[in-house]
Amino acid sequence: MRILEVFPAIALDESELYSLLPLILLSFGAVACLLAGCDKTRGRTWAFAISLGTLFFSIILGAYALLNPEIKLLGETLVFTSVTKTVSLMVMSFSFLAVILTYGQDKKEGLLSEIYALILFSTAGMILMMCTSHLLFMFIALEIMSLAIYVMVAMRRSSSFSAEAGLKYFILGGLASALLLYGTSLIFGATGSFQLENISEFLRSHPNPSFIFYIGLGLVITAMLFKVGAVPFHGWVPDVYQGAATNVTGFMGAAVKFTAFMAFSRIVQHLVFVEGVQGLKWFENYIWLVAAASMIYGNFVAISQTEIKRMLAFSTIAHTGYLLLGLYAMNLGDQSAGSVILYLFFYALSNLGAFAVISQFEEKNQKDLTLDQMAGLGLRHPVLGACLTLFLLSMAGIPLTSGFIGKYGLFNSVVNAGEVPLVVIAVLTSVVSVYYYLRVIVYMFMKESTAETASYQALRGAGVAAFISAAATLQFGLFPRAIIHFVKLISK
Amino acid sequence: MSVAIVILCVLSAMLAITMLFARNPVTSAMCLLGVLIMTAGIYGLIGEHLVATIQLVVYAGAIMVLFVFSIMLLNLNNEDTDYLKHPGVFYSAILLGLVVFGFLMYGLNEHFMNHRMDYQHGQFTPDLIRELGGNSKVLAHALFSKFYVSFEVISLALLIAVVGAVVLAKRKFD
Amino acid sequence: METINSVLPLLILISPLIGFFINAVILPLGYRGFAKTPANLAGGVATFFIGASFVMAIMAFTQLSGSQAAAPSLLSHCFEWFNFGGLNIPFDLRIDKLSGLLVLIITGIGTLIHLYSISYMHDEECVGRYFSYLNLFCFNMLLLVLGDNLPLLFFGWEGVGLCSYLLIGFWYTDTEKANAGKKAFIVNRIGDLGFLIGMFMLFRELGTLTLPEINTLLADPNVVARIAPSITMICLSLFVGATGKSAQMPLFVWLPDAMSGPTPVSALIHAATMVTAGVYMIARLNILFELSPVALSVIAHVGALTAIFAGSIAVAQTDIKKVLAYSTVSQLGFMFLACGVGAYQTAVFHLMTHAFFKALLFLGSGSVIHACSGEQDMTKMGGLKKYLPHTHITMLVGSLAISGVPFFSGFFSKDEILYSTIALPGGISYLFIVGVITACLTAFYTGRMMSLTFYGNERMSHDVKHHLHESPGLMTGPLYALAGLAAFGGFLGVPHLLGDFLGHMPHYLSTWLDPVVPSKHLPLVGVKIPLHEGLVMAGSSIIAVGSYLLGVKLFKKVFFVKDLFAGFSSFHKVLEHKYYVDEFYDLIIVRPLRKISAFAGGVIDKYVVDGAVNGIGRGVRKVGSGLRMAQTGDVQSYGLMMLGGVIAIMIFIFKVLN
Amino acid sequence: MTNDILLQILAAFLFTIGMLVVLLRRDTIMILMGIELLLNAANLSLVAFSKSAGMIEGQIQVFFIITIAAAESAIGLSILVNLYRNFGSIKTQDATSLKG
Amino acid sequence: MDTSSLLSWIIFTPLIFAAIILTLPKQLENKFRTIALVQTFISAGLATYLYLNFDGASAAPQFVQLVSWLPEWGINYIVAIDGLSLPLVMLTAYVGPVAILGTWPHGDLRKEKFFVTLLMGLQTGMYGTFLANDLFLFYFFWEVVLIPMFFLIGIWGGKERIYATVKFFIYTMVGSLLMLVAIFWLLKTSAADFGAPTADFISLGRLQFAFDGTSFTSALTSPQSLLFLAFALAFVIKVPMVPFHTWLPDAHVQAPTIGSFYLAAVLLKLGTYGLMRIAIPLFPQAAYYFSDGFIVMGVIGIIYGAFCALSQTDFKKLVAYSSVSHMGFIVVGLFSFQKIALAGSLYQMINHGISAGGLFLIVGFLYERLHTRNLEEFGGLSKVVPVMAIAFMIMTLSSVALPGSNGFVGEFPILLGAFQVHPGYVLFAGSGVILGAIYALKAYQMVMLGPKTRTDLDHLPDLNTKEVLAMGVLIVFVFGIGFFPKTFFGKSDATLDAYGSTLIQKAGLQ
Repeated sequence: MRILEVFPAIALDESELYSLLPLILLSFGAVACLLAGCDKTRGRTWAFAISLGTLFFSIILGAYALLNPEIKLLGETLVFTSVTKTVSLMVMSFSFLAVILTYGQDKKEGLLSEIYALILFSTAGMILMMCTSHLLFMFIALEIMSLAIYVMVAMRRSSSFSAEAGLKYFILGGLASALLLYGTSLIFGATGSFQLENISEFLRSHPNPSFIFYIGLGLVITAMLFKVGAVPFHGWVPDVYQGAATNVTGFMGAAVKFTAFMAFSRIVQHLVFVEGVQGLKWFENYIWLVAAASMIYGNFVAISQTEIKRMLAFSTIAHTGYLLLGLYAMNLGDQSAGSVILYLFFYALSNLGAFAVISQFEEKNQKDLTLDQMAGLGLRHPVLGACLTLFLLSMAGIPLTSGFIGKYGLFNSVVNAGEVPLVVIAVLTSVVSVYYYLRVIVYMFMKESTAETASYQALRGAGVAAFISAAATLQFGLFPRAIIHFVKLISK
Repeated sequence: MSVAIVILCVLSAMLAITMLFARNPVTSAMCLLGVLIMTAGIYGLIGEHLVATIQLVVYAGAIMVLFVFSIMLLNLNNEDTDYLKHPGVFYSAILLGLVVFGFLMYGLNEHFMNHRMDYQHGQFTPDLIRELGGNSKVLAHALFSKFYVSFEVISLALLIAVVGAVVLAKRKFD
Repeated sequence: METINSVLPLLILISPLIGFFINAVILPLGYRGFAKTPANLAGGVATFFIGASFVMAIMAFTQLSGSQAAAPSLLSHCFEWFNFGGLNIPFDLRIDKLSGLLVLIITGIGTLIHLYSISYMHDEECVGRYFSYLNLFCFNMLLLVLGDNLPLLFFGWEGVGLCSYLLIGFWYTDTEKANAGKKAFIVNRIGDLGFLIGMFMLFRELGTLTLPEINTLLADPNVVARIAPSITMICLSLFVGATGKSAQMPLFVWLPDAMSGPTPVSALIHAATMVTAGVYMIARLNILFELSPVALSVIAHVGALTAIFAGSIAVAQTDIKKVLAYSTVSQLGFMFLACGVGAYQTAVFHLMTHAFFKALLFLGSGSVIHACSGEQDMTKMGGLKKYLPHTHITMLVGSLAISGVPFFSGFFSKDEILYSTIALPGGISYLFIVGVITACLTAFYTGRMMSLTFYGNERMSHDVKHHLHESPGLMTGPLYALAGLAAFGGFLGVPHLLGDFLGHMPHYLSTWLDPVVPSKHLPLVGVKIPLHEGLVMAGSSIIAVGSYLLGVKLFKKVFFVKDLFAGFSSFHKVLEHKYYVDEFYDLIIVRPLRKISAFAGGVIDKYVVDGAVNGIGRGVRKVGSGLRMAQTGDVQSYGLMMLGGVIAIMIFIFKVLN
Repeated sequence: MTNDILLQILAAFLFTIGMLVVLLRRDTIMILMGIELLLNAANLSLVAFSKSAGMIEGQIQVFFIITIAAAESAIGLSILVNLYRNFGSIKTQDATSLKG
Repeated sequence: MDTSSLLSWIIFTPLIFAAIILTLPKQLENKFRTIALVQTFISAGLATYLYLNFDGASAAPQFVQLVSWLPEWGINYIVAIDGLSLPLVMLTAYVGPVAILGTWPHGDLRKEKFFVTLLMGLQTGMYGTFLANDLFLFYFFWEVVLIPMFFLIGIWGGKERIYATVKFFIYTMVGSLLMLVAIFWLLKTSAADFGAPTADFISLGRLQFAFDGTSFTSALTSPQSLLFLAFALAFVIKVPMVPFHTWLPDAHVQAPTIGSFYLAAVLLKLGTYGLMRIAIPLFPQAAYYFSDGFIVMGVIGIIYGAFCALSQTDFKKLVAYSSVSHMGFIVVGLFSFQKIALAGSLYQMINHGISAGGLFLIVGFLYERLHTRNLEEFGGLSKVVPVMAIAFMIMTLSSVALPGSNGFVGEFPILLGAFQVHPGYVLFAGSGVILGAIYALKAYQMVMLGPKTRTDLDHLPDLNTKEVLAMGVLIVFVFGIGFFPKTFFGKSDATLDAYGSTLIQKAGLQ
């Protein structure tokens, strides 16, 4: 038997090329940024321009790729369905905003021009991670994404907080990826495949697989839960959010969370929500528990925070809880997938915007913005104050904002799935969340500004980013029909 | 099963334990190196020569050097005994580790008792590999045909590593 | 009974309202402020409009008397007030023979009192306000009388309460007076609640609140049989309303305090018209009340009790207006006694005569007070006869009338009441005794009042004496007019016994009222057993004259009964303090109310209800800061947390197998 | 008792030890080594499984994993250097300024 | 004029003006109130036009406008008006100018632009809530109303404003989020019944929910009850019904005058309107099953609120508690399932809006002039400010429900109707009438009557023209409604009649 029969040479056809093109573009753009960064004086500006352009064009390409039919590369290592293409588009748009947000922030925080390259790299990693259904390839993509993020987090080199955050994130992340890896290998050992589809096929044919499959699945789920920052794997979230430069935090809060959750939902859909496998019921219960715990823990601890980035970090844990709720509903109801994507998208938008606003009031190397420093900010800078208010209300799920639409859709699908008690928990905890979101607004608008009130650092980029995401938040809050329709379409 | 493998397994296990409890980072680094080399040996013994080589080259060659180098750089050869400061934490962690290990053992046992024949076995029986021209050739072909995307993507990881290392460790700020 | 659609009732009702508007809105706007309106102008306007409605009332009266029908009535349908969901209440005004009579009384006496007020209030400030209130009162009172359904009646009922509140508190800068007004309003409110409940029950049983419909329905025995069980409750709750408005036990406490208002107000509101509203209401609904003997006997007893109770208090008062106030209460008690024994006509009769002589007395006392420059204490008067001749004459007539001296108006009505207490089937004998005692008490304290005021030696201080003067004609004129009424008003209701002597003079009033307030029993009088009636008549007149003279004679020198009989002093003290009723109410109602409200507002709401809410919030925050401790900042503690999660999931997995 | 089960046991054991190292040792560099050990354990089990199943996916992926491990250790060590610059120590208990 | 989009015009006119205001420069800020006044007048004009074109003979929703909004979720922008919402919309429209005139700033302006913008947003929210005929839309506006009020209290409020406003917001959120869950449930059911989810009231009205009244637990756990309670909770918090009322005194006391005016005049009505529009008709059996409990709570509220009011020395708190007491009547009326009482409740909503609003304006006037709300510090004012005294007296009378004032028109039918079915409760509710008189007169006397307690009162300015106008409008309504309720509410009769009969029939009373 000739070896070339076993391993025939691979040729990409046009449509496959098109769907890979954004990735390629991103990688080249990243390299270009690295090169442009060598310019001592205007390196940052160059890198900024290049990365912005790259993202812009890759978004266009990605949108164009939507027209192509579904494509499975290399035996389903990479799957370009309408869903994966859409979510990669969303992620790229987040990166786009993040790049804008970084511009100006980088000089202030002494971030090197490489950060733009890293953003592009991590974006590429994210896209891969969401597009693959191959566990080990997912691990590789995850690593690419995470390595870039580790660097970005630790990048404020003159700030000890940044270094500490980087260390924490790295250690725990390494542990998590190791868990993922070992879990993968156990799953492989139990089912003989890395492909999610094949594994679920296998499970359908073998309703009670071997015990190590469950262990492996447990480890994998643990790793993913860590990445999305759910209780009890949330330890890194507040510290890292606080220690990283605010633009990086915004990027993480939006893109990383989005990606990790997408990948997680893919895994869960294929490995947990399988008909007829008795043992998996326990994993659903586990997700139920984690969801409840995240909602309660996140909201309750956020209440006792006095620093806003940290507070948002805890609130993000709570939002993870809500998302897990939607995820849990996926196997019960059908339209949950769409609503989860919507919620993630809206939440990420407002999150990014919030950090964009915050970044404009921070001194260099500042750990965080305390509430006292926010006293009277809204009255001093009405527009930014209004934007932040909008974002906070959106996270709290008050109408007029996209967050309300997202929350509505999510809870609605969960109730349709018949999971009322969990929704009641979610609702009650979100009352708690309303309290601490309001507290920020109260400080901004209802307290007189004092001596220690933060001063406004003119950051054009951050302002633009905040404005864009505010506009989007309002737009999707009032006229969400188009996007809802679109998501419904693709999630079919 | 060959005696050599058993010996290697036992040795690497002991080395690992030593690594866990060694006071001095350098010692632990050496133990880790030993473990890695033992693993390479095991790979070799079960006939995965290419993997064994890579293991030796990359791990033992590159990574461990990096470690030792940075230990020296930051002269970290002072003793680290802080982990014994809180015996409660220590023993509970050990206990938890044992629990995990127990679970794994249970699982593996259960797997190899009942389930090892569950799935369709691959085509690459040793004689097929031999027919195709040996382990290395097969893997090389596979790497560049079926898995080329992964191969390409890995380059991103390395690039990031380079950039990151530079960015973070560069002494002079601009 | 047939109905003539006419605009007269509406005009009668509206005209004082117009006056009110002119005085309350237009003139102040014109003169930039209440205080600046000239007194005579305000008074003139007010008097003109009430006078106008008096004229129209006479027209209506003649129209009624002119018609051949058995029970003619003028109806003006203004508009639909309430009309939805089966509740239909038109804004209808009806003048029938009963309401016609009362309209006459109200507008007539009202006009006189307006006239009187012009000069009495001349020196006050904000006279415009005063007259506007007065007109508003007339409007409400007329509405009460004219209203063709209970809600309208209630409208007027509450309206007069409001006006009495406003007028009692006219001198509001004095907290005492303001409080008196508040007390009046609130006590009335208690009664009104009873009235409301009565209305609700009536509606529940009959499905209508329009008086003619109620009467027609009640004429149907089936209906009566159906609603029989609840009739007593209905009547009693309506009667609660009456006790509130007409100052009967136990709600009479507001009336004496109400005397702190201007004297003409006391004359108009608290003697002649408003306080008799309860009597009017019962007379109106006599058919309903007839159906419940229990309620009737309750009414009779309450009336009798109030009569003697208030009368005894009046004996010990020194404030001239207080004396009159308590006598009013006791006279009202008489009226209710009459109602209770079923002699509604008699009650109305006494209502009328009482309106005459009590208004007269009040106005007279007003003139006296006016003369004594605001002094109300009789112990500081005396011997005013020669200073105030006109006032003396007229008040003498009034006092004789109230005491029931023969051939004065009071004689006829009171006599009829006393007689009906024994001669009627519904009559209960011992109530007669009570009535008699009250009668002689009345005569006694009236005599006392007269002697303390007009006779005996002069006790007023020097400068008061210096200012003494007879009131101007604008005040004495009404006095004389009322005196005339008080003297001869009684001849409208001559009992047959006397009527026979006086050339077969009929009982005008009873014939007039018969169609509206059927007299079931009066034919007994003088026809079957003249002897009884004669005895009663003679006895009562003797008692009246005797005790009146006694009162006059005894108190030439002394002020109090206790000065004559030492043993009497302890009880006299009780009388002076009005049986400590106010103190009693303060103890059992007012104080607990304050305590409860303080407890509710200060303790329960703040600490229990709100405390729970804030407690939840605080609890959440506590839990939060507790959980916060988990975030130690040490990487490996986070790692251990993760390990814990892993173990947890593995335990879950372990469940998979078993 | 065959090769692959033995190797699986060894892998599991190394994995446990690696986890313990990561969780117990307060020295950051030790923790990095622990992570390496973990990855190595994963590799081992992967190869063993794939071998015993007569496949080559496992081995192929191991290449990538090893590369990733190299990259990761590079990043980790540079972060460590950075930490050392900022704190003058690489003990985890010293870097706990972010908490609560 | 094409009336198909009239309602949308009514809803969004304030918003348009808000946009205009936002674009204007800060230099013009002393003109902003005038602009707001113009806006309120325009809204009032539109409302009048609506009223004139409203067909009182039909019980069906009119001026229906349907714009497809989120068809995927079965959610549409449906606005329509019928006899239930007409009076409330008119109320909102007509108190607009009153609010602006009555609270015209005396001193310097604080963040005027923001303030006026919020006022307009508030109006939009209120119109929307009353006009929405789609559950989602209703909830949307219901929540939107919170935000401006939150800022109004929080920025321009008194000393404890932050505590008060956060409490107000959170308290309302608790209720409305549970309502949200119930809404999801409704949508699910509608999707199950009609094939596609719909949220418009008419089709929701056709839904049937299982209800088992055999035992209390079975009744409590049957879906209809759960849904009903979820909705009812949200609404009674807004009403507010004892014991969920404690946010109200705080909010009222801390809010600026216009805030408490709108709070009393319109916002509280959102709760009762919700009960009347959603909670009771959609779940009639459950509502009827629990009606006794609600009536008892309402009666307790009447008496308890009155007692609390009686013990207050803070004028504004007193009025706030009186609101609690008066809203109790509405609850009693609504849950007595009796046509007359239902009508009375609707009237009482309007009347309480007018009287309580007027009282709060009075408080505001006094506070503007004397900078205190403590009753003991007033006294003997009516000589100094007679016009205010008259206005105050009239408002007091209206709030003690004297016949001829609008208060009577509200309370009399409620009590009369409720008495037909629950005589016992009404006896207690009636005692609220007495207590009402006590505290109202107490307040009036402490402010206006008695001797002057302070020397600085002598040249206290009386109401100026604007304030007189504001009070004048209210007074016109007080007596107009008091004497001619038919004229004002006649157009609601058909709707009320149909509403009542369907309700009674659905609740299984006949």
